[in-house]
Amino acid sequence: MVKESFSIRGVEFKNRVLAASGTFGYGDEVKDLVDVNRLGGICTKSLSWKPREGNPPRRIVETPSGMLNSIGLANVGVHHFINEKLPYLRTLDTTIIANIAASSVQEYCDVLSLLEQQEGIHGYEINVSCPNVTEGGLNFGTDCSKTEEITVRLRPLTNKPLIIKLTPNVTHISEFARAVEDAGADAVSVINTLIGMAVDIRTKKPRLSTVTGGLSGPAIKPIALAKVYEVAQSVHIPILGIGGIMTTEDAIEFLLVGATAVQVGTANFIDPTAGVKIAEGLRAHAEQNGLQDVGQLVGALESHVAFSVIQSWL
Amino acid sequence: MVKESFSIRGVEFKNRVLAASGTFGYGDEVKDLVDVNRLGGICTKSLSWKPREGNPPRRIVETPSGMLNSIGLANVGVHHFINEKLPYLRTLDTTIIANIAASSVQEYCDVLSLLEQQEGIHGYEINVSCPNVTEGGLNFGTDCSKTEEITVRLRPLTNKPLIIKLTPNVTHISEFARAVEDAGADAVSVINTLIGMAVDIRTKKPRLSTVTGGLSGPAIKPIALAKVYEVAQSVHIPILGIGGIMTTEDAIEFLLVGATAVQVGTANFIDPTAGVKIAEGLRAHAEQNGLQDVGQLVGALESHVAFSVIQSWL
Amino acid sequence: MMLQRIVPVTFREEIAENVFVLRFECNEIVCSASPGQFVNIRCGDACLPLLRRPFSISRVLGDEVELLFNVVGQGTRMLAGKRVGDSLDVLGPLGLPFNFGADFKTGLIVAGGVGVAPFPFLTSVLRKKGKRIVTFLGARTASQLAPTHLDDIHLATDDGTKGYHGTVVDLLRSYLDQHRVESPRLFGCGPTNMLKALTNVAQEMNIECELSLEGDMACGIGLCQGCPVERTKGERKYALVCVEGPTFNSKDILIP
Amino acid sequence: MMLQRIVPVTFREEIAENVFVLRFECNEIVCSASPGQFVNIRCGDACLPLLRRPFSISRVLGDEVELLFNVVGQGTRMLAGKRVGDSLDVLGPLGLPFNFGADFKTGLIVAGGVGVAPFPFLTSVLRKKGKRIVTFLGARTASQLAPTHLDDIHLATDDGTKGYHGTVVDLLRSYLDQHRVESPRLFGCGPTNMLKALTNVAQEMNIECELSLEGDMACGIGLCQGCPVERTKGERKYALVCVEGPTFNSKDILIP
Ligand SMILES: Cc1cc2nc3c(=O)[nH]c(=O)nc-3n(C[C@H](O)[C@H](O)[C@H](O)COP(=O)(O)OP(=O)(O)OC[C@H]3O[C@@H](n4cnc5c(N)ncnc54)[C@H](O)[C@@H]3O)c2cc1C
Ligand SMILES: Cc1cc2nc3c(=O)[nH]c(=O)nc-3n(C[C@H](O)[C@H](O)[C@H](O)COP(=O)(O)OP(=O)(O)OC[C@H]3O[C@@H](n4cnc5c(N)ncnc54)[C@H](O)[C@@H]3O)c2cc1C
Ligand SMILES: Cc1cc2nc3c(=O)[nH]c(=O)nc-3n(C[C@H](O)[C@H](O)[C@H](O)COP(=O)(O)O)c2cc1C
Ligand SMILES: Cc1cc2nc3c(=O)[nH]c(=O)nc-3n(C[C@H](O)[C@H](O)[C@H](O)COP(=O)(O)O)c2cc1C
Ligand code: FES
Ligand code: FES
Repeated sequence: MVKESFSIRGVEFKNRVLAASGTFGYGDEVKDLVDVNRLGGICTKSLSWKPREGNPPRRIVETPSGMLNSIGLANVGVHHFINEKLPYLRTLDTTIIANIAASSVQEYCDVLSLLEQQEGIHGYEINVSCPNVTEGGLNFGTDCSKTEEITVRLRPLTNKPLIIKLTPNVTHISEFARAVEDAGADAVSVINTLIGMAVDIRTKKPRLSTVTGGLSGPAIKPIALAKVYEVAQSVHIPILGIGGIMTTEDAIEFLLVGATAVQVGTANFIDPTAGVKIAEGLRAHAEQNGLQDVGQLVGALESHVAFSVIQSWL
Repeated sequence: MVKESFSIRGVEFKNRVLAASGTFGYGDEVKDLVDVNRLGGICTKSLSWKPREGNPPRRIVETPSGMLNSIGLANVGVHHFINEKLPYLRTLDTTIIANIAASSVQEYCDVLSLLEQQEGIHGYEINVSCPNVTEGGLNFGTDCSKTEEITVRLRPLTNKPLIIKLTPNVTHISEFARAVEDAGADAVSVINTLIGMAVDIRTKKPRLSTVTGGLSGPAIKPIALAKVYEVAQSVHIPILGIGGIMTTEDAIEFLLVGATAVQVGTANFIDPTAGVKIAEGLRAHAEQNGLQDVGQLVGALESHVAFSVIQSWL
Repeated sequence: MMLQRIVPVTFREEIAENVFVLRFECNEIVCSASPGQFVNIRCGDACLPLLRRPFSISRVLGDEVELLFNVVGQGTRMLAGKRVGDSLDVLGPLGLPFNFGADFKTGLIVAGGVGVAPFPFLTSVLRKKGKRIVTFLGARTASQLAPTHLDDIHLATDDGTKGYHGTVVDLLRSYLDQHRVESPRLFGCGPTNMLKALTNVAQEMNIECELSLEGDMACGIGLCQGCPVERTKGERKYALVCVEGPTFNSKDILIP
Repeated sequence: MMLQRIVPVTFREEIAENVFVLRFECNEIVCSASPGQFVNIRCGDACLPLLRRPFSISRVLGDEVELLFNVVGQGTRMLAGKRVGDSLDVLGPLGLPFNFGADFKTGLIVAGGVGVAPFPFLTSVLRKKGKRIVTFLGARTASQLAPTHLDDIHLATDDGTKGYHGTVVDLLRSYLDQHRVESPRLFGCGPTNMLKALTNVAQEMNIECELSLEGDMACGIGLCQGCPVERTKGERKYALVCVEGPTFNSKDILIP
């Protein structure tokens, strides 16, 4: 029997594959298609204090081996979530991570505090790729001190796992990872989407209503792997690797470079069973390779190149 | 007759499509296959003071709709270039841009000064995605003050176009663009490759000898477009748009978001005539749409969304 | 109930210019499908194209599901290249069907171009319910018309190469001017401009009208929130085309 | 002179387990090709796979170029799926040929697996020059051997299902132990380990040896600097496999 589980701050995940936030709804949309209990965990769509309508269409554009989205954090709001979505999630036998988005540090705190009073949530993932409305709309996630501040403020509010989801749209993601580690985060999720854009040359307009959007899917996998690798050299807390994971092989790449577990996002749109298949694939891979624990793959990259050399490749 | 040409600091380019540095050799490799005189210009492989052997194999990995490279700036060195490559380039009827890479600010200056004494070079493109060996190996291009310093130091050395090629691996590329504009650069090239990585799960080793490498090709086009758009909002000097351009339609997208011209990179590997085809495609597009000048496409994006909104898309 | 199945292609033919019919065998989808619903298909086996492509269920015949589609880009080009015996990764049936059980006597079907796709299925169901059906079918030019398995067909082409010379909604208007239709209900599918014009007709003449919308979908099953359409009323600003549509009462939504 | 041409596929067959032969018509490439050179082929028409794939020219027949290849991934799978009449975007002939004009009497050809690809072409040219040829062909197992259009063939399989039980280089050794070969020259192509072993044999027995290398290529024409192989001598550390190879004298390079 191969060990598949892992834990963060004492909370167990039955395997190392989670559904990524915003790509698996609230877990109830696909119950006909997939046994969600076979996932290691589910990260909910980002929750804000009030419901958010989201951006006007067009919200989705396909690109070579990727997609752009500009959903605008459309979500039912934390109150509706608690009343309408959480009861179903409580019936599940998998780990539920509430993902939180907000437009002020206070809103992060309010949403988390309210969720703390509920049963059935096992941990929090904090989406810092949000515009900081109180301070001019700049993204929290590209400002290291803001990202740190959010962590510092949230840490005392919960004893459950506090996972900070980092944006890749920064020069040195490891600085952000170190800052949140020092501030008490239990883990980091790496990466959220990359800023991208597409133009309709016939109408001469941006294809997305918001001009730019977030790029995800296989196209970004090489970038995501490099970011996870960079973070893995700098922190000791677990990393949840995300970005373009479609297959078991992709997931193994992330584990090897240092991810403790992975999240599957865009792949769910193409195959809602992708996460479950990858979890099974990881177990099978471990069995075939005589491993007792899927975790033996974590950070098992064999690399004899000094980290300082790796920037000098062009 | 549609006008195709444009100029930077008085130097004319016969059309708006250049071959990108490192993807078209020194122009002589493909003379059997393509009439290079039909390109708007050629950016040479990055030149350093001494020849560079480059990195050990493996240097190339294909990824979904993209490729990683870790060439290590392999190049013949500026002296050999002057003696062996420049004579051929001088016979061409297209604009020759010498791309310079270096591991110290002084080396940039030395290479440029030596090239200044030669006939047949029409301008310079400065590759700042290089490790700064004199100061601990950190990349020049991710340090805004270093990028600025290079520009400040090079500007007095030449009256020819000085183009700074920016790296996308930074939080706010427009800061870098503004800095080099203020320091006297005549144009910016946007973008160089994105840091990426791939792992061979069988050997558990990074696929590239240097662990990480530079991602290029269609996969990065949405990111490159967003970077060009961001830069176009912040500077007045011309932008050479680069990243994943394979077709005329791709090139038009870059012009619409604000690129004055484009460079074609990875596409040359698949079709060495790609640049010439795109140049012809741009002219045909202008004709079909009743434009007198291909330049009418530059910045012609119709967008009624405030720039401040565009960060809040997730 | 929606299903994800690997199914065999049983038929493929180009029936009009650039318009293809493709059938696959899937008893389970046949059994649970209703007119107006769609399937979401993986057109390639690698990640190009990355996302599934949605297609209305055009007919069901025995154990087979029939699609009718235009080749417009990479996904549909790959689909048109499938051969009998090839397998297809299908998710469906998805979305809400037309409200074909509503209280009306005459179904007025209005289709623009390949917007005709959902209507053979709707026609067969309405027939069974004993409804009268009048069908208005428009296209840019004669070679693009695909008037199959429909009842009482009236044709229109923008260039006048066949039938009425003008848009299909103009044809509908002139029909309604000349005929008294008993207890009508409109069913429309086609390009955005056509749907807008149709919505106007429905409003002016006070006829209930159901539209089948196309939206840009990443998932087709309510996971991505990528397919909003603006609502005219209610608390929420947007509805999701994939799970709250693709069929809507024209009064409930704002066509963009 | 290298050319970029769109050419028709004229023949395609699976000749051994997972080994395909494909021919296309291109008189111009036939006219300028020499044994050891390769062509670089765009296997799909979109950007998947993105890069061209290199293949040795295996034979030329009239106006046709023949390739011999293993299906190992997406590109070769797509190539194996081509049908007669399909068109192919080909760049070639590329690289430097074997030095078949050198001064020797007996060509000893040593091929591992699909490394046999360049040798039918070489054989036909050496024959015309009146050289003697002895061919050693190895594979993991019998079903993977493709011994066509070669002279004086000696087979080896790792599992002993056909011919000598062992590696093809061991077979070569035992042959050289037992036979006196007049003025020999080695030509090798195959997996890295085989090439290493062959280099050792060449050195020990002091026979000139030419190897055809495979490298990871982005362009195949000297643009990208992506295909280095370490040199044993000279000023420069690396040679480029695509333009300074793919054939090298075994003394000049270090097999990685
Ligand atoms: C519920 C639903 C049912 C549909 N039913 C049918 C049908 O029965 N028959 C049929 O021919 N088509 C139907 N469509 C449209 C069909 O899904 C698109 O034509 C198809 O996705 C195009 O894919 P492609 O890869 O060939 O084109 P792409 O390369 O993706 O795009 C080609 C062009 O089509 C546009 N386009 C791409 N995807 C969509 C989309 N989802 N909606 C609108 N425009 C798009 C692009 O902007 C582009 O201009 C339906 C769409 C929806 C949402
Ligand atoms: C000069 C030259 C001549 C060649 N001649 C032949 C030939 O005649 N017949 C033949 O069958 N093959 C030949 N090859 C190898 C052939 O090019 C690869 O098998 C092919 O590119 C694989 O493409 P793919 O998309 O099917 O596999 P991929 O999906 O790209 O890769 C599948 C596996 O093959 C490996 N691989 C991919 N590309 C190469 C490469 N260029 N070299 C080595 N390994 C690679 C990958 O690492 C992976 O393990 C030649 C290679 C070179 C450089
Ligand atoms: C349509 C869509 C919606 C998303 N919504 C959220 C969200 O609400 N909160 C969040 O933290 N991440 C969100 N993400 C980011 C994903 O969770 C994930 O980090 C990213 O897509 C990269 O992974 P992938 O390539 O596997 O999709 C969203 C991604 C997509 C494609
Ligand atoms: C193999 C390879 C080598 C490159 N070498 C250089 C270089 O020497 N100097 C430089 O400034 N950019 C270099 N680049 C970057 C390209 O010029 C270009 O900025 C980048 O590849 C993005 O464009 P593309 O997607 O069209 O390839 C190189 C790119 C590739 C793929
Ligand atoms: S297409 Fe994903 S929610 Fe509608
Ligand atoms: S493959 Fe590009 S230089 Fe050899």
